[in-house]
Amino acid sequence: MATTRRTVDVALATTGLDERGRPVRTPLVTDASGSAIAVEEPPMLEPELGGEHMLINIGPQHPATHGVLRLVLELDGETVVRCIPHVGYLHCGFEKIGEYRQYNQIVPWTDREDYLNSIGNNVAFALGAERLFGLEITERCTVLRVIAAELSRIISHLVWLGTTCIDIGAFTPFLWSFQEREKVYTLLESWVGARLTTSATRVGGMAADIPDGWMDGLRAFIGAFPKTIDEVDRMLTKNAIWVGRTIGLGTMTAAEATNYGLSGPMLRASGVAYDVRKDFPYLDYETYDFDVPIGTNGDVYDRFLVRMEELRQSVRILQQAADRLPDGPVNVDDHRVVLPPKSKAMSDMESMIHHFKQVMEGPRPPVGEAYLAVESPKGEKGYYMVSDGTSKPVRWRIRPPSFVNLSAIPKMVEGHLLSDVIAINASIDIVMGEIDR
Amino acid sequence: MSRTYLPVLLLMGFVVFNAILMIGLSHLTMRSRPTPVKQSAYESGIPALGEARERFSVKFYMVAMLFIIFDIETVFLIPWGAYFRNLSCAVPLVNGVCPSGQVSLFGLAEMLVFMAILIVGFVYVWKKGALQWD
Amino acid sequence: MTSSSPVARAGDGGAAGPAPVTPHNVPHRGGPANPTAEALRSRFGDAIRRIDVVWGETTVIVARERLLEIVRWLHDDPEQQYDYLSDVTGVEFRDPEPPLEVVWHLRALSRRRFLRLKVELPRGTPLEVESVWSVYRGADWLERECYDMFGIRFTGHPDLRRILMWEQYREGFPLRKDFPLRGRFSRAEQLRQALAANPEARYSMEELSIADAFEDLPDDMRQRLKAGERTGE
Amino acid sequence: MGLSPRPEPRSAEATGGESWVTTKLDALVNWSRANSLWPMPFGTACCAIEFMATAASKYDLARFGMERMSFSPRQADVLICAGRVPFKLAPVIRRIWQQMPQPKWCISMGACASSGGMFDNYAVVQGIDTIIPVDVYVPGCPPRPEGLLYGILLLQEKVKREHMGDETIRREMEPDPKSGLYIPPAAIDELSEPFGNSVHQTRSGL
Repeated sequence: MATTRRTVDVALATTGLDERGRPVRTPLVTDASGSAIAVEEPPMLEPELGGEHMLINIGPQHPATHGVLRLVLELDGETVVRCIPHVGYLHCGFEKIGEYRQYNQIVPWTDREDYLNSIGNNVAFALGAERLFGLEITERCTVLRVIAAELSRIISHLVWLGTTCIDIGAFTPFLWSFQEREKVYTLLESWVGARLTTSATRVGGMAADIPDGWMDGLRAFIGAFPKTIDEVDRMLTKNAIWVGRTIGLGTMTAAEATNYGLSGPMLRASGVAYDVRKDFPYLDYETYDFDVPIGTNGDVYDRFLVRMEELRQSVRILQQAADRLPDGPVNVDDHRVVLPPKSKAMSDMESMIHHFKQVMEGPRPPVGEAYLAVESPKGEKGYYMVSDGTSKPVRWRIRPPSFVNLSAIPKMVEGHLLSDVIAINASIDIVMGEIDR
Repeated sequence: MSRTYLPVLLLMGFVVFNAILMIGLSHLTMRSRPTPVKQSAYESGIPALGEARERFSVKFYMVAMLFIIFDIETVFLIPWGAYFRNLSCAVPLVNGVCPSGQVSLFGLAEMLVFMAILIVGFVYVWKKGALQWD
Repeated sequence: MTSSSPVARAGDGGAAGPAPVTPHNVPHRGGPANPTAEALRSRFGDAIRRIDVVWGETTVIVARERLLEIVRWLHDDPEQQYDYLSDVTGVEFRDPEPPLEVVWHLRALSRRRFLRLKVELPRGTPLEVESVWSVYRGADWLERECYDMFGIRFTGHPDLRRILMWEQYREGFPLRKDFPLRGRFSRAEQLRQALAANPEARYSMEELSIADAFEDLPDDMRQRLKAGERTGE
Repeated sequence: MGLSPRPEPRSAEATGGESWVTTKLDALVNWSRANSLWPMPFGTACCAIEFMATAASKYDLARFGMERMSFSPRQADVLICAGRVPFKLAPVIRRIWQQMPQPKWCISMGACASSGGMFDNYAVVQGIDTIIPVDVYVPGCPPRPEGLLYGILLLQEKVKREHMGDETIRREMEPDPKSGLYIPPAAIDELSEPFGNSVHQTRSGL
């Protein structure tokens, strides 16, 4: 490679390669606290022949960054020499607010954090909180939560499918996937009242039971949805342009993926069979019969195949859950935690006192801490909550799968062309709300 | 003979007039309100570092030149194709058809020679590795 | 080329005994401990301060000095194989007397084991812990976020700077309990500081040195950097 | 309150002196502008997903001539801020607004963009009208697609009532050099005061 000025400069001023295998380059000299210290002008070198590298921002406001991610790329012509990601442009202090809210008041925060998987987050938070309270939920509530989690996985993968297709150039799958999403939205809206910010669960149960006739709507969706998956499959899986644009990009071997802490489709595409529903089951997932798709090469094409297969497996789980939905109460009848029904609260004195205590102070968990991981569409998601006995958690930590998945982007992107950066970034399926919390 | 060119000239005239009209009108009615930020480069909302007018590596220029060469080669095919019937007939056509037995290979041979020259250039470029991107 | 439908696996996974089941009626304290806890105690002895099992999850509180050694042993030991770092985070309690804690969530994927390591940082001491980046590459951003939110410095981290707030953020560390919910400065001051930063404050030192190496730095920015000033005021 | 970007456009009769030509020209220009607003979707958070649903095929945005999303401010007419804006993003949105050519409008979609919404903490700008002038506020969290479409219709009404000759509408606003803000700091503080039950929800632990 022609010795560009920078490599010459690097050879002079630095001590070789750092552990990341990059030329250790002395910055403009920073002191301990990070502010720059004045340094004298390096001697002028003769102009070299190689092309100059260019620093460009694929910045906060960009159609392909799926939110407000900013990637600073150092480009040699079209090849990415180095990628420096900047996150934090959507940091809204979720974890700080969590320490000022009661447990049932935190549920609306879990929708807005990973807004593609909002009802899935509600389920994850409710499970974590019930582990903290030491509660066992009713059978009907368990199956309803499995239905909610799988519906949420489907709509999250559909947004990923739509936006990835737009990034790589196919616009029609975006309209197909959003058409299917609207059907799921109508289901969620009739159940919970909101399309996107569902806030569907409470500690110890659900906000509302499903209206009658909802199961027919769900069965209709389960019947019609695989046709759309097959349509997209026919259009993309063996499409020469799609395969040409995605094969061999951003490859992560199994060892690297595990070491980088990737999770979900990113990890399974590299061949590591880790699915929280199978390895650390919750909501009786072990009683459902479904498969976990595993890729082999860990590139963008494998992630596409894994997510498409996961859509089909989710439909399979929904089918089994719809068949086995038992009757019975949705909420635990433990007055310490769940509001008594309005009729009882108005009639007998004790329920009124419980109702008053619940509303004024909110349920109080025993002192302790709990972390329950859930298989969210992006990966291993969980809420680590520490409680000191008061009605507000001491610490409400969100384990962000996209944040850890995205931290591997410099390794995946360097060496590829600029247009591949967009395809790799789309394959990670990032949601900035969850990354920046 | 000149009359057959009239429609093309009319079309070209209309196109030029239309372009001048659009650019001129918008130039006249435009009120430009320049501010320092509006003048600076837009790079996804972040002040840009360094400017884009830099020296790029030579391989971009090479690919562009090769494209132009082989593109113009195809451009020459079009008139040849249109006139091919006349070319490959020893005697002038009889109401558009070449009398039997008079078909000559002149038209084809002429283009093959032209193509051969370019194929030699193409093989040279291929072997030199100019088509290799990185 | 992968086959069109990737290999589907019915969930048997590695060896590690029968397929796991959803835990029901988990006891608050004193449930079955993770076998790794005993292995750690036998191996490291006094470095393991305390082992308790809360809601079925084993928590091991280790000494701060030997943390990296323990983590490296957990990762490399063929018997343990904790090859997956799920999370690194800090916890600060409301009343000032309990120490600040740094928590690591580790998983052994092949053995399906979950372990929580904790280090306690008493209030008086400097908030310093060894970085596990050399063992788990995934800890890079997690530790930067923990530093950004709590001010806990991770020694040995290649590039410890703020990740969520902007680098010249001066209000302090947001998740500390003494940091008010709405921030220390008034809204107008927060807005002014956010808007006032110079262009070079938006770039890390690495990018600035790249641009400087290619003579891409505008002159006014170069003078400001030479004078050692990167922010707006 | 907040940034009142423009004085209420003067109604046609008040102008009196407008000749037949200018009002008809105004009507023509405003009609063409209103029906071909190119949105710049500044989508940050959950409202961006609802904005995509509005742009998709069920609640078609193309019916209002707005399906041409321009992601560069140079060809944009409407800045639709869909989602919450943290302080780290404030300079970005202001720079994009300043780089948009006149005539330009701004729709603040969702409660978080209009007033900071439920994010009453150290990290979020309490309403983008403290940074850039906003024309239409769309309430909702996230606003339903119909809500956003209604907001767009309101903006089209506003565009149709403008006068080309009225210079005050199109003046670029200069932030005052000392504080670098558009409106005085006291107004920003007063605007961003917590209101409603957000006042006493800041006691941690009880």
